[in-house]
Amino acid sequence: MNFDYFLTFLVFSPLLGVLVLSFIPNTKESVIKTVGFLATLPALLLSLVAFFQYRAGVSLEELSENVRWVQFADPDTLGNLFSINYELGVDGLSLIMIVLTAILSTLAAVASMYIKKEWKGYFMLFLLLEVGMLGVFAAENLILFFIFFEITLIPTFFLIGKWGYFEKEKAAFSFLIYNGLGSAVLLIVIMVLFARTGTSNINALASILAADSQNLVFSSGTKMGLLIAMLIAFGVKLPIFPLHSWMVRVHVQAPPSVVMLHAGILLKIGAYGIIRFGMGIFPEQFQDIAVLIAVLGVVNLLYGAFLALIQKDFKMVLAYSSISHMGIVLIGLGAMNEAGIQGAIFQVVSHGLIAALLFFLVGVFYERLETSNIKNLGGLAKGMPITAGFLLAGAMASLGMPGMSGFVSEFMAFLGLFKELPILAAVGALGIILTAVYLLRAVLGITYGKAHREFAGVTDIRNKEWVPALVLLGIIVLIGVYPSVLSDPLTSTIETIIFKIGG
Amino acid sequence: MDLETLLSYKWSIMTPEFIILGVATLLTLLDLFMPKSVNRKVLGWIGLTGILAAIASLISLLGHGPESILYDTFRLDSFAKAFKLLLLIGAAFVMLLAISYEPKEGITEYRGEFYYLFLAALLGAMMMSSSGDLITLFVGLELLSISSYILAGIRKKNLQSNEASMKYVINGGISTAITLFGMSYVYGITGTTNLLDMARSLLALTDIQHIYLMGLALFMILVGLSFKLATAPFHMWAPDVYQGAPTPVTAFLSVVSKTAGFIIIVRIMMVVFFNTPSSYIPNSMPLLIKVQDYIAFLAAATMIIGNVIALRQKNIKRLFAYSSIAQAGYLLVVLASMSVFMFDTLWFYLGAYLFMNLGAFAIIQLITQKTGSEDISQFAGLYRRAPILAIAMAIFILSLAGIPGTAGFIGKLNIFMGALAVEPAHYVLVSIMIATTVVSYFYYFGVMVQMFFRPAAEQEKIKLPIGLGIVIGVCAFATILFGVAPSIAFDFLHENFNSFSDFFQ
Amino acid sequence: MENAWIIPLFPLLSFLFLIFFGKRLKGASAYIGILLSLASFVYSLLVLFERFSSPTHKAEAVWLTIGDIQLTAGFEVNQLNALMLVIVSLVSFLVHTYSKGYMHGDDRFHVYYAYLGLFTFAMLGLVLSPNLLQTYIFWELVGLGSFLLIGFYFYKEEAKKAAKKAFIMTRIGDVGLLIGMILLFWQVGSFEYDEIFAAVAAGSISTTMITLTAILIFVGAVGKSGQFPLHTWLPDAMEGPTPVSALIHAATMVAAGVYLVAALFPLFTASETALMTVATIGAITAIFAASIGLVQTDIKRVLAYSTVSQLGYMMLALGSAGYVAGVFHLMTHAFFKALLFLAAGSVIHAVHTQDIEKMGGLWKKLRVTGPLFLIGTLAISGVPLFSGFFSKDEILIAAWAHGNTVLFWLAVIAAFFTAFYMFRLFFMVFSGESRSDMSHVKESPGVMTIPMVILGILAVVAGYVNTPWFGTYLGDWLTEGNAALGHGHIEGPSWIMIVATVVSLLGIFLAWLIYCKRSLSRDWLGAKTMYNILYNKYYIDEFYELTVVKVMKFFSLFLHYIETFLVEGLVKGVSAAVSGLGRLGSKFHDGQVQRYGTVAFVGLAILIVVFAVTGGYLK
Amino acid sequence: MTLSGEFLAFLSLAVVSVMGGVLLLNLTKVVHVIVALVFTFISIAGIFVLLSAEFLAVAQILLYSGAITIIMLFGIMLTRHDDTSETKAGGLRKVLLFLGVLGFAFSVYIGIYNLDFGQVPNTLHENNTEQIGMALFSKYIIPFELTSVLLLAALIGAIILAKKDDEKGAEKE
Amino acid sequence: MSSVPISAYLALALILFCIGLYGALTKRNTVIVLISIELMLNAVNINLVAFSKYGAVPAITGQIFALFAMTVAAAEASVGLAILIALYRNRKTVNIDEMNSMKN
Repeated sequence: MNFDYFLTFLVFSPLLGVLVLSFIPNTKESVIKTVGFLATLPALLLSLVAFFQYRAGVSLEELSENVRWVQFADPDTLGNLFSINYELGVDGLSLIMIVLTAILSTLAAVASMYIKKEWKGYFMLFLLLEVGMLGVFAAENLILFFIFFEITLIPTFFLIGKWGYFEKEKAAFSFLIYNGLGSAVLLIVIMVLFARTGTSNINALASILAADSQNLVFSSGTKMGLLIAMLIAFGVKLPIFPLHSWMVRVHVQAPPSVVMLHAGILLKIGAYGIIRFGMGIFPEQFQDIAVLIAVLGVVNLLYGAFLALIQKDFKMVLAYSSISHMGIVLIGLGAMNEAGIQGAIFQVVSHGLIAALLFFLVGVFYERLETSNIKNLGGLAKGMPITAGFLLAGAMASLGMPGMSGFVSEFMAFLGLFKELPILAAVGALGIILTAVYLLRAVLGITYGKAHREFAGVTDIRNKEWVPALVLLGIIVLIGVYPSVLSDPLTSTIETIIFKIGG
Repeated sequence: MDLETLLSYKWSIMTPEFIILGVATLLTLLDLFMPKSVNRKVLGWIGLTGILAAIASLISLLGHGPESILYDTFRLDSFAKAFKLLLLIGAAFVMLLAISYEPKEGITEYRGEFYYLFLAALLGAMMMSSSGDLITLFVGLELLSISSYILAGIRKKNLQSNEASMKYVINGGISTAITLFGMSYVYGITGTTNLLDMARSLLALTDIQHIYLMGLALFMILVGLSFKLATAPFHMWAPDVYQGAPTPVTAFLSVVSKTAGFIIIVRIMMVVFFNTPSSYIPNSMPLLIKVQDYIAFLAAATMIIGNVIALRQKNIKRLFAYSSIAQAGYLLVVLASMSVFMFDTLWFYLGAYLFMNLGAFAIIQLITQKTGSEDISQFAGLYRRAPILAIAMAIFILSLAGIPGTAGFIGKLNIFMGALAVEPAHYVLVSIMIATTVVSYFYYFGVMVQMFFRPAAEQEKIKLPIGLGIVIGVCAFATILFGVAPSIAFDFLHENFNSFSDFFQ
Repeated sequence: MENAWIIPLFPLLSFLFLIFFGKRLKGASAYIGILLSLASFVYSLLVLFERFSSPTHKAEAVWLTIGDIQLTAGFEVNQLNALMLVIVSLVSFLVHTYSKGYMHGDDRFHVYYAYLGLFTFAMLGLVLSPNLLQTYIFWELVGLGSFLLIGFYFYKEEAKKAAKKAFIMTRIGDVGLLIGMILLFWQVGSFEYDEIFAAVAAGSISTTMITLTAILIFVGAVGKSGQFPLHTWLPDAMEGPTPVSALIHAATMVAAGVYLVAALFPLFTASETALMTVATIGAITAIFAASIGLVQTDIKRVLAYSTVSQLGYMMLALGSAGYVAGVFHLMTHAFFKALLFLAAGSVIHAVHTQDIEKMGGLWKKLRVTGPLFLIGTLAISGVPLFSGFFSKDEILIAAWAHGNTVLFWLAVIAAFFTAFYMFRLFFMVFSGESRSDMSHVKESPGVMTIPMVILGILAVVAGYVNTPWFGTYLGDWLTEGNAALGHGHIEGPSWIMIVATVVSLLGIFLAWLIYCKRSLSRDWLGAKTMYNILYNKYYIDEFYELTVVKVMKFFSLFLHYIETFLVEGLVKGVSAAVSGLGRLGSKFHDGQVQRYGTVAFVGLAILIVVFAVTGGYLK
Repeated sequence: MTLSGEFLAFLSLAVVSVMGGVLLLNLTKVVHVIVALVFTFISIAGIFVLLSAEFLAVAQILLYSGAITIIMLFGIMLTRHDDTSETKAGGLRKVLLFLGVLGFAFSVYIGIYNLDFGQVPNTLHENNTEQIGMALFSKYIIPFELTSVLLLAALIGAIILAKKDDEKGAEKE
Repeated sequence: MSSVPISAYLALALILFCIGLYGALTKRNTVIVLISIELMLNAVNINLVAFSKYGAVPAITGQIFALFAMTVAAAEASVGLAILIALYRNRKTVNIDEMNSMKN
């Protein structure tokens, strides 16, 4: 926070790594990996600095940046309308997301040690992806948001398609088309807003629409249409049933380090978008469909859980578990009260960490055993006790064991929903049981029981692998034990939202 | 009219045209008298110099207000300047492509002719951009067309080239007839060929039958000219012709010729039909607005056809033919929405399209001329063989697909903005455009898959000729530049062309 | 007492230390665990003594802010909590000690102690919680500890299944608790016990809501305390190491359900329906589990069913407004059941089998374990002068006094069953001749016997803190200053005590006749079907397997088909349609130039005709 | 509309030209078709005369009836001498096209059948050629010059495309 | 007062245009196709000349337009024929529906 263009530097700092990498020959594997890892550090440091300064009471306002970028209309005739500015800025919510992104990126960079080929291209795309993700959360402007949003798309496509497993190309296309459609819908919404109001600044839009109680700028039907389109757009990302099938494929086929980021951050962009834009710009309409969202949340929760129950591949279990857990985000949002929204945000962060941890662990044992099929595994605790321990801890976090972040978020989301829609919430609570059922089935299937194979020569988690596992678990427990670390920075954001919905 | 009156006109505003004409003549003569042993490539470089000189002279003319010569048979307004600039830049790139064009069976015999026919076509296109007279526009259009017919067939020993040319000429003839048929009615009702005079007399039109006839003429002209744009319903020739024609010609057809088509269609539509009332009631809405939905329908059809059929293509040039049909569809959306941003949007998108498509064609030319095969699998493993080329191609493809960070994205954004800013907003059209854009990811990224994911059939490194190198480099740079800092283009536009306010003067 | 929060931290420290460094310590891990659990026991004792003289202490700090809501974390030392602290830390300490001998030689020794530490931490935290949320948090953590310890022998399929089952079954109950407490929260605006009680007392919550929330919370207790119908996990949980069974599945965790109901007693008493539910479920569980216990042949399973049954008793007590009776029985049961389990562990340690059919005649070989086991058996059977006698008596009186006649008689029958199957167990293990090779059997080492001795003493004397003869100290103290908990002692007709005594003696006599004297046939049940039903635990597991599990599987499959055919199918359909359209379109582009022109012209004609027809220009 | 000499002339010319057109569609021998079209072109020239466009009429006869017809004949001879141009049964397409043509013709006919701008006296027939020349070389000088480029381009194009390649094309044709 | 109304000329032009079009799109022989296109352009010329005399503003312009159209048509025809000859050398046919070496 000590210099101008702090956020710009924060967002684009990984590009430094891209620059350095372009001068390194592709053969020097360890150098490339080191550079790739180091390139994620500036963003991490800066985001942590910003986070702690904010916790110490420094205002986030002064981080905002606003530079004229492109003016579509002739300034002589239409003035400042129809211009898009390069506007970066953060509030508590986005700051947390940025910190999460930076942390997970660094850890995923460590986890990228399993990449076996084309390290240079991999890390360049990886860092580009990080830029996109950081930018998404720092953008103060819908179009800028969209630009960063799309920027995440392309590196991910390549990362999946080139470095993934057997059906990688199919998965990459599946990812591309679904997300392409999602972002297409989003683009329509953004452009309608932009073309009809002449601005794409989030705050300006919010105030224009807030002042538009007579529905002069948009008819109420249009507003609702826009909101629903937005939900569909972010619903693909989140993903909301039935827009999820791409995500399962990606989770199974992408390399673990990419899935860490994908499950950890990219899915969360959907939730972030719904909170930031859905609630932020269309608070009234959002209230009207809150019940729908909550119902969708419960459907997601149960649907994902039931399907996770019968999957044979652990990655599939985790993929459906992600769907299920994103249901909790929706449940929280559907509640439309402090507890619900806070729960949803907590769940976003928490699931990001937990999913990253679990997928990292999948990477750890897949690297050694070359399978993630539950049937072929078993007795992992014998050969790799520490990995198994982490896996168990991850599963516990995921199923909402108190003392870990999953519980806090789940609890708050349900707390919120029970206030508004107790019966629906009670149905949703079944999901808590199911989560335990499918996670234990899968995790115990892998770690406990008879070993189906010899573990001779298989080493347990070691060296660098400790870092992501320990750090992630540490943060998960920290949030679980001391949730204020997250809730304090969020206070003002949530207050603003609650104020908008008049609650 | 005597010589003095003739000389009194400010002929200097035609300098770019004169330069092109002069260079074309020069090339003709040189080609005729140069010994056969001399490599005709040098003519290409001279031609390129001529085009660059024309660009320079055009830029020096930017400051001028609207000027007209001989009852608007030549006029240099902002619209003309802005779009002529695109034509010239596009032509310069095509020239570079042509210089580096080395097909398998060779075109050495006709290389010289190639250059000056190409310049003649360019001259036609330039005239299309800066005339306010129907006759001049028509002659310019035909100059472009006829030169293109010949260019398409210039690989005369190649059956596909012959066929392409033949198909082009037949469809082109029909389109000319239809266009002209429409023009004849416009002339008949207004009694003049000067567009602005037409506009004035049309404004006073009250006879419903005349208006009806104007409507018919509108459709005839629109459909006739859609041949140049390769948009529905006159798009079907494009894949065959693009595939058969020599690659530089394909590039020319898909960029310069298409741009010229848009120029003439906008000129005629906006001046003539925008000023035609749609009913006998005074101050009724313009006829063009009334038929907006039809244009929107054509745009939608074009986008769907182009993008959907492109999915099945295995031939890279054919693929890009459908892609350029689709791109023309996007541009037609601009026409269908008719917002205040129309000219800006068209100009920017055509500019972006110029860079990205020509860049892509440069690479296509390089890859295909080597082996003679145009199958998409030729791109397999390009990343291994020539990483820079692969990345450049990726940039062009991303831009064509409208991914942020590239000029194509800003262009699309601009189109959406225009289509949604008008009342009533074109939600459906925009939705179709976006949906088909997503469909286009399939084939665009299919090329990416070939380049980056598939192993190469051969490991031989690719030698990059200087001409292509320049095209690829400049296009890639411009595609990124206008994607990252589009304000350069928009500020240029706002500063120099003054919102095209002199269009109706 | 201000520093009571330290008590759970000792075992937590043990857990953290052992999980990180235990591997290097190997066998020495035990000492850390034992020392730290001793520390918390000592501290608990101090707190208990302090509590005798000073009032309830409560301290809280904000844990999480949600808008205007502030959720707090803290601790509260009231009578119940202080008592529980001592019980838990004592049993925990004894089990820590005992385990050193029992688990000797296991290569995951330190992990075992770490888990024990985790469990003890959670259990102590649970009993210190001043609010429902915190209770829930530790409630779950206790479950985690239990899960980990049940699955300690992870490489055994049965252990894996048992751990999973335990976790899921209790989780079902937990969700009930969660729902109940959240609903209560939105009624009261707080999770604090005292605020809840205040709201209940002030009548600001509708009776329906009280009943609903109370029953939902009771569902949590049902899950944790192995009450019918969520009891099936508890016998299976015997797959864990026996000391664990003693600690978790006999003395502490399973009693947490009873503790929860006790802690929320004012809420339950506010709704007669809720109380009735608790009592009914308790009574049913008591008789139901006891009947199953009659025929089991696994030493630990018999004890497990007896635990279930005894927990049912406690619930019956609480449901009959017998707060003191419930808590009292909880305490005595903790001692004698822990004793029984440890003794059983000692037996298993000695004979390496759990099948009582293979035992017999061990009285002579296990000179310490045998008598201790007998003490435990006598206590649980309710033989006068042993602790169980007094507490069970209290329960029967409470049930009678509350007017639950049917439930009372059920409890009496259950008491008879208890005496019978416990002595059946005793006789089959210790009397007669051994039914398999027992030459190698040796008494357990001191580190195992000493904790048993301590528990043995307690199993005898613990009852005297609350007797109708010498004074109801415990009851008076527990209910002191809180009228909502009822009186320290409920007066009942004196014949109840006689009936109880007679019934238990009858059970013992019958068992003696059949299993020791063998004067009666062992096929006393006559009908084989009845035996089978009991032996197979009324086929409850099978029933669940057939219904819940099958339905869930079926539903999953159903959704799976929806996923593949509807969700994926739709996508595939759309993409197939698009590419089909593409194929059609490219087929149409067949190189026929005239077709191209025709399309263009027909297109023009259509446009023009449409324009002519719809344009409004034709008159 | 009274039956005047002009009308009779128009009618006969129109009938001949349409007849030529119809023959174009129905004749199968290519050469016959061309001959039929010559009639059409000539009668169109006649129509031009009726419309006071004498210069155009002459140009029409020279250009169409003369030049174009002749080069077409050359074309036919250069390619295949005795080719017949019977149409293959492209059933559906023809039906569609026919319907399209009908619709198109009908719609346009509605637009023109009673089109009347009122009679304005004009002097087109006086010094028609001179008038054309004046306009061509003053107002329309730019398109005129442009046309010369066009013709040049067409000329060169036609030459390079149609010319036999001496070196390699000797064995062909 | 002329005895022949402009609509008669226009109708004639329309008929010829349609015939030309129909011929261009159905005839198999490429030469005929090309000449049909010429017929279409000729029909347009009738239109232009008719308007030149009887149009809203009678002027020589129409005739000029027609003249240009004629020139262009001639150029187009010659180029078309040249292309046909080049094609014939390679393909040995003038049948339009045999030109289908490019399709998917």
